[in-house]
Amino acid sequence: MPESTSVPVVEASGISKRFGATVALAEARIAVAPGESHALVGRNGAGKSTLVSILTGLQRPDTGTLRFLGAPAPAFGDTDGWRAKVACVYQRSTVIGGLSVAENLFLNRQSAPGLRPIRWRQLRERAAELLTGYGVEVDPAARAEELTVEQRQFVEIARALSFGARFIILDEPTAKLDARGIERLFGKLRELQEQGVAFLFISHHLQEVYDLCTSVTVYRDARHIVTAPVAELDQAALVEAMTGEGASHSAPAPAAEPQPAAETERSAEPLPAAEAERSADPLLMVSGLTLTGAYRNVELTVGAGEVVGLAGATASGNVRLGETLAGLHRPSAGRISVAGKAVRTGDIPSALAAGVGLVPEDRHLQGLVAGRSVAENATLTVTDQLGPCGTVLPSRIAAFAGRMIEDLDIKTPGPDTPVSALSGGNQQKVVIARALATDPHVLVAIRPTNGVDVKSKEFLLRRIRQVAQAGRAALIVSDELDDLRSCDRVLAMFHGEITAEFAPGWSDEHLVAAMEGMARGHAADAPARGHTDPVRGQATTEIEEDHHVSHD
Amino acid sequence: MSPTTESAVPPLTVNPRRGRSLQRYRDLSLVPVLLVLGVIGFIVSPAFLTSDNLIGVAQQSTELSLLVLAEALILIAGRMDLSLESTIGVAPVIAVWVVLPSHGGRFNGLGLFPGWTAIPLCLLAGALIGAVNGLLILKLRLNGFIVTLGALTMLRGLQVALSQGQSIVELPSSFTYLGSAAWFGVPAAVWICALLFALGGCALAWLRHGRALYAIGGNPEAARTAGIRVDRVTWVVLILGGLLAAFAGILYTGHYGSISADQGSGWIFQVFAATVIGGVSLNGGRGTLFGALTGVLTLQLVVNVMTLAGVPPLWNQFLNGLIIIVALIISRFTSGETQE
Amino acid sequence: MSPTTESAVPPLTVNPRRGRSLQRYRDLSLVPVLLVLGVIGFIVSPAFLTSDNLIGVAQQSTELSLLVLAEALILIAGRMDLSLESTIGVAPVIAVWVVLPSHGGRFNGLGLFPGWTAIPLCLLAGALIGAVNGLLILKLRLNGFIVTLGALTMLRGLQVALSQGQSIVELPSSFTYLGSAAWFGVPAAVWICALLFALGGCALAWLRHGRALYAIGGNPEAARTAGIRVDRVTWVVLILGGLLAAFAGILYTGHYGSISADQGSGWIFQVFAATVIGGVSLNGGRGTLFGALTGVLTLQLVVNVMTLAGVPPLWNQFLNGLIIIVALIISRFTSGETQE
Amino acid sequence: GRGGGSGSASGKPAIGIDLPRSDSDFWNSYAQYLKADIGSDGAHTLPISSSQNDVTKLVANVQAFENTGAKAVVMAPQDTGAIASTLDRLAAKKIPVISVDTRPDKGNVYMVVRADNRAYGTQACQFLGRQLGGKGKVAEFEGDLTSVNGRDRSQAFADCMKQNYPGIQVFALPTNWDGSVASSKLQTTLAQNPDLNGIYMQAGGVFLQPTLALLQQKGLLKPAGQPGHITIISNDGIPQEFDAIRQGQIDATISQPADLYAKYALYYAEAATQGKTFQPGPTDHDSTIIKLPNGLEDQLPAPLVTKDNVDDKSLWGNSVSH
Ligand SMILES: Nc1ncnc2c1ncn2[C@@H]1O[C@H](COP(=O)(O)OP(=O)(O)OP(=O)(O)O)[C@@H](O)[C@H]1O
Ligand SMILES: Nc1ncnc2c1ncn2[C@@H]1O[C@H](COP(=O)(O)OP(=O)(O)OP(=O)(O)O)[C@@H](O)[C@H]1O
Ligand SMILES: O[C@@H]1[C@@H](O)[C@H](O)OC[C@H]1O
Ligand SMILES: [Mg+2]
Ligand SMILES: [Mg+2]
Repeated sequence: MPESTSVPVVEASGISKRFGATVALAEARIAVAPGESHALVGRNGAGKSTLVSILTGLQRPDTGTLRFLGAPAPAFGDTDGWRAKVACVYQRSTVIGGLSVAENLFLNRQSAPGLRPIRWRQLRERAAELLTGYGVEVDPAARAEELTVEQRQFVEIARALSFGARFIILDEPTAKLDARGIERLFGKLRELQEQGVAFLFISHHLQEVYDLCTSVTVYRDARHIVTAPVAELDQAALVEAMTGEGASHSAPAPAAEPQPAAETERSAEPLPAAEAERSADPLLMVSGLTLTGAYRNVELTVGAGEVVGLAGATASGNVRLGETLAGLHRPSAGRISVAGKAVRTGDIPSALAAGVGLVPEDRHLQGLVAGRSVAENATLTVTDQLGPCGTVLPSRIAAFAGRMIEDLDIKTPGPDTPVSALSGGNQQKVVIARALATDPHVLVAIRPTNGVDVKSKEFLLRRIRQVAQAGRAALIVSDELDDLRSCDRVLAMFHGEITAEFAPGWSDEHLVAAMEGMARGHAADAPARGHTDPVRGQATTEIEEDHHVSHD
Repeated sequence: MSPTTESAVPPLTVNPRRGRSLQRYRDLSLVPVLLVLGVIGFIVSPAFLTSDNLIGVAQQSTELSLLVLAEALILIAGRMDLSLESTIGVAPVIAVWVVLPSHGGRFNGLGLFPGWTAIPLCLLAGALIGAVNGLLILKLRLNGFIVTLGALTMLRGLQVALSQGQSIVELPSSFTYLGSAAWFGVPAAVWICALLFALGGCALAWLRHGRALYAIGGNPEAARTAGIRVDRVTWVVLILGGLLAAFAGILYTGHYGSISADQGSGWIFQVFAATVIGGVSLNGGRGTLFGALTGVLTLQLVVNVMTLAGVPPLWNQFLNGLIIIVALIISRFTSGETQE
Repeated sequence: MSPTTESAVPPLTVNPRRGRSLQRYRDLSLVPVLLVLGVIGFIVSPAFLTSDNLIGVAQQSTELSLLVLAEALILIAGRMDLSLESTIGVAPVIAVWVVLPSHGGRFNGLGLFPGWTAIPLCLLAGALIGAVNGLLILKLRLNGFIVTLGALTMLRGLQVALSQGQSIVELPSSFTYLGSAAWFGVPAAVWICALLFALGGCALAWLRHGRALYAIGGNPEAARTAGIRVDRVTWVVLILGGLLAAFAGILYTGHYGSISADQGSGWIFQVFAATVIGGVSLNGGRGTLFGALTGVLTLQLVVNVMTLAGVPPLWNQFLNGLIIIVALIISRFTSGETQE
Repeated sequence: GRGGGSGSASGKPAIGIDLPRSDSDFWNSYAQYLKADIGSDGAHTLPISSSQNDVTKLVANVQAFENTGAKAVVMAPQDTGAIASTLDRLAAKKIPVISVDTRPDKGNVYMVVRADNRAYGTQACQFLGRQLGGKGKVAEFEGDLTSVNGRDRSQAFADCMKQNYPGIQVFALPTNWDGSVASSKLQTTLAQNPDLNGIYMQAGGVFLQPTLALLQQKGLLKPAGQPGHITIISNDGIPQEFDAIRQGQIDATISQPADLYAKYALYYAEAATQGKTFQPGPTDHDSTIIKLPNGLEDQLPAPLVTKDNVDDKSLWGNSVSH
């Protein structure tokens, strides 16, 4: 491409935006040079996504100027104008569940303009072609709602990248991808980089910033803090810019160090006692647990004081196993007991009563009632403890929620604020508050740090550790190495089976390999049978196997 | 309008509580409308502000308000029940049919139980209707709108078939008492409705199971993972809705002196209108009973003021519709909130 | 029978292919119901399968089907319009009032334009009604359900006021032609409706603007990010809805020979019933016109078969409601899909 | 402002009048006669209200009448049951009630001004029986089964047919007073019975045009006397029915006297405020007052109108203002 002027593809300055009480952006600025990969980082609620919606013409800034390649931005509402300048992968899903994958990919450009009819077959072929480029094997005619979260994310990504735009924004594109997915995405992005496409890249995984980007901008509290080449800003400095605290005050980010932060801190605590307790007193015992189509014959024990990781990529069954423990699914076979007592399976209230707390995978779908207040959401699991005879006293809600807000450092204008007005990270904290509210014996946390900034992530993992230290048990279901690193031991799942167990000190490569089904460590389960694919297998086969299992 | 134009810097401090406080007032958004109607009524006729007239309006609101109470609960829990408008008619007919002697009257029943059982039987019939709707919706996973629309037609048809289209006039006195009696100079029905609204309001505000409705209506999946038995609570709410509609039928019967074959017919529009202009969301999870009550009172006051003003009959319906829309606009701008 | 066993909710992600194939059939889910009705009709009366009878059913479906077409488009785009049932009456009255001579007839108009302008004026009136509804909903952000409910009352009132409650019998012949003529032995209205459904169906299936309705109804925010002008498209759909309802009014007038003051009154329930049992979602983004059409035909066939069977009048309505619910259950189980 | 009636200066006691609906030809004629009669009588009326076919609105309106000083009330409760307690209350307040068109099931009325609706059904049956010579097939558009008038007409028609003309097969079609429903059910009935001989429409105001339009489209609208003519008797006596009789499209109608309804409603209302009383027996206006358990009923004449007397100037349908 011929251009090589230094006119930035996008230049925004003096951008301010407020939502009622919240100042989302205050005199913020950013400039992305042609062909540059520019990272934008900042803590939850720093205003990154708001900037994105302004740069893509979805929202009008209160003040500020915006130029694309030196020319003024298109008029607000001139959607075609905006789309010619910039393509975007939004943080919030923009896939429309009821439409086919192909249609989602080519939405509003299914056909040539005017009344030209859509040629569906051609469209599906183009879609299939596009998706194979990302290693996504789905039928383009399938409805998007049938896709997994990760597949859907690739649809978003493929769509944004397929416009042929010279400038692309990606708002936390990796939050919903597993390691392999991220690798594939980065492959694509590097290809485009070589063609001179400029990126604005947002992520809470700082390592990705170093892997992909050439310069980085940090926002804090709605303001621009610094812009620098990544080479000039090491991770400690980056975190410092994000948090505004000296590096010495904060524990190093887990990703920066070979030894996880939580680990370091934990060693300062009276851990041995806890470990002794753990071995003596298994809090969670799972045996022979099978959920048809998800996982089979799972054996699992978590002791008091222990944090266990349940690793697994998409479709490994780890998430559904975690959900089953909390009563979301009724397993077809097997037993669960907590603190020695059998739990009625498939019944959430029973699981709650038995002392299982759950941080669900998707906070928007399962975790939060968006229209209700922070206080109400945080106390939703403990409404029976907030007053006599089935009553719920506002004073107690306020007190309880106040404690939670303080305990988890939730940034909110007040307990009465609707939870939908919080930034993603703070919403996640509300979900965790909800799970901790019952003071559970066993905390099942599914991807607990999803979309959460480094500082908060560290904080949340430490909070989970505290649960264990109080003599409880925690199970972290995740595929994020940062999450898993904070665990006492990690079980890896693949295709519905626990295939390996890792003691502390595991190496990233081994765990990732196990999650991908490449290695079977000292696996604690039955020897692999000659079946092809248990997860997608026929129901009849499953039942036979169930029988087999129960005779074991 | 493009963002290139450097617009004036906004004032740095907006009232930080603004967004929040408006939310609170949403349920009060009809209060200004009620005031405006009051002032118009006062100008239009000296009879408006007499206690006779106002008590009359209150009494005329009772049956509708109970249906609105029921619908508000159901909507808050994220469901709909259209069949309430038929339950208010068919439940009393069923009760009376079971109870009335099998010969001698203009309408002959089965004479199975003594007359005092009419009220409990009526309530039971209402609860049963709610329960069956609930089963179809929750167990068979049928679309609630259409199930209850079918039920609306079917139950009205059942009433016509049972009563052979006649009004039933000879009724057990226990059955007509509540709708016709007055306590301390005010109709018993008004006291009872006020009490039920107060109870309902308190339950929604301060009872676990009441608050659960908001969570269920707002996000059933999140409510479920928080340990709320979503289907069970929803079922109970649907049963309660049927029960309240049946009770409204009892009050109606006493109030108007008979069970007429088209008792409540066509009311469901009014029920939704009152509930929704009162701030209850059709999508669930939002609204209060107080708001719903102001919705009922608004609709009834409109009719009252128009009658007092002597609107020409041919323009009556037009004005009625117009005023509803204007009321909506007023409440939209006094609450400052969009209504979606 | 208690819903306690709610935990047996199916896992969140089922085999991805199963859902899909069933999804496809969702729009066909009433076809078995139609077949069952056909068989019953055949058993009940030899007259059922005559072309006279079937053409009759088709003709009786025309006006309702146009309202259903309009409502289906609006629902797919994620909105609602209740006022269609009044537009079908008021638009013809407005047109005829403008056109009819100002003295001499039983109903006197303004005599402003020649008779042939009645059809364009009627369509214009319908489009205008849709446009005003759209403005209130999209610009003032009022709740669409209540706006159009208010409009329903207001427009019916306007019709009564303009026509002074009379049926209007002396009509321009151009105005009654389409609703009463027959082409090739089949009523013109049937041809026209078939054509409009086909056009609409094609537009929804193969045109970008048609597909945009699904996107908007499915997730308006996402549609906006894809560059669809959500408000503009929605507005056009609402206008189109008014236009179709006005056109249904023209057919109605020709079909029944006069504009009666309660033309269409009470139809909106049927419109929703037909649309929703035909597989169009009340929440937007789902459904096809073919499905909606099967919904209309189902409702009309039920009435037809009941009339042929000579159901006793008193049980007529009951059976009607019952059959709707049974049809719903049949389609639920043949499509294997929950209906929420 | 407070429009409505005139002459509060006349010092006459106020009369409250409620109209049952404003979307029907019959009731609009009634309203027009009322307005004219009020003007010529110099009656003192409160603003006239309309209850839009909803008894709860009627009750609310009556309550407003009480509160604004009505000394008599004229109403036409289409729901004859749900007015009972209102009648009791009015009786307790000594406000006499004139009920037009319908006879309340319970509660005292000063006078019911009405024609005998059972007689309508019987007359229609006898007319059809005579015309068809006691055999054939007849479709009947029933009104709303929940309205007393519809029910009376249906029952009387059915009783009479069963008793006098067992050779006639009756297809009773419930329509809820809805013309389009009547049309589609007639179409179905015609497909099943192409040899239909007669139709009884319980309300010409709603059924006439849809029926004529359908028969026209089917080529079945043969003038009376021609082979294949379907004998039609209607009810109400609105001008359009008279036109149809003149053109031979339909054969007869029963003139439900909208003018007399208005005239005598007002007459009895004024009489009531003056404390007059009436006795059962024949009246000075070709009608009979009969005794009801809960009051009196003046059964106004409802003449059968056929080609022979359709131009009679005394029929209200011939004098209704344009
Ligand atoms: N539409 C909105 N209405 C109200 N508040 C909003 C809205 N959009 C954003 N905010 C608020 O503005 C602030 C900035 O939010 P933004 O989404 O830009 O943060 P972010 O940096 O993207 O955070 P995260 O890392 O969690 O995605 C937050 O406090 C958020 O609650
Ligand atoms: N119209 C709105 N009104 C109120 N709050 C809003 C609105 N739009 C967005 N928000 C809130 O502003 C915050 C920032 O939005 P953003 O798109 O970053 O979502 P997020 O919660 O960070 O997403 P994720 O959970 O996927 O990380 C979110 O909490 C969102 O709920
Ligand atoms: O004649 C009918 C009248 O008696 C009824 O009450 O309303 C409809 C009329 O057509
Ligand atoms: Mg963000
Ligand atoms: Mg986030």
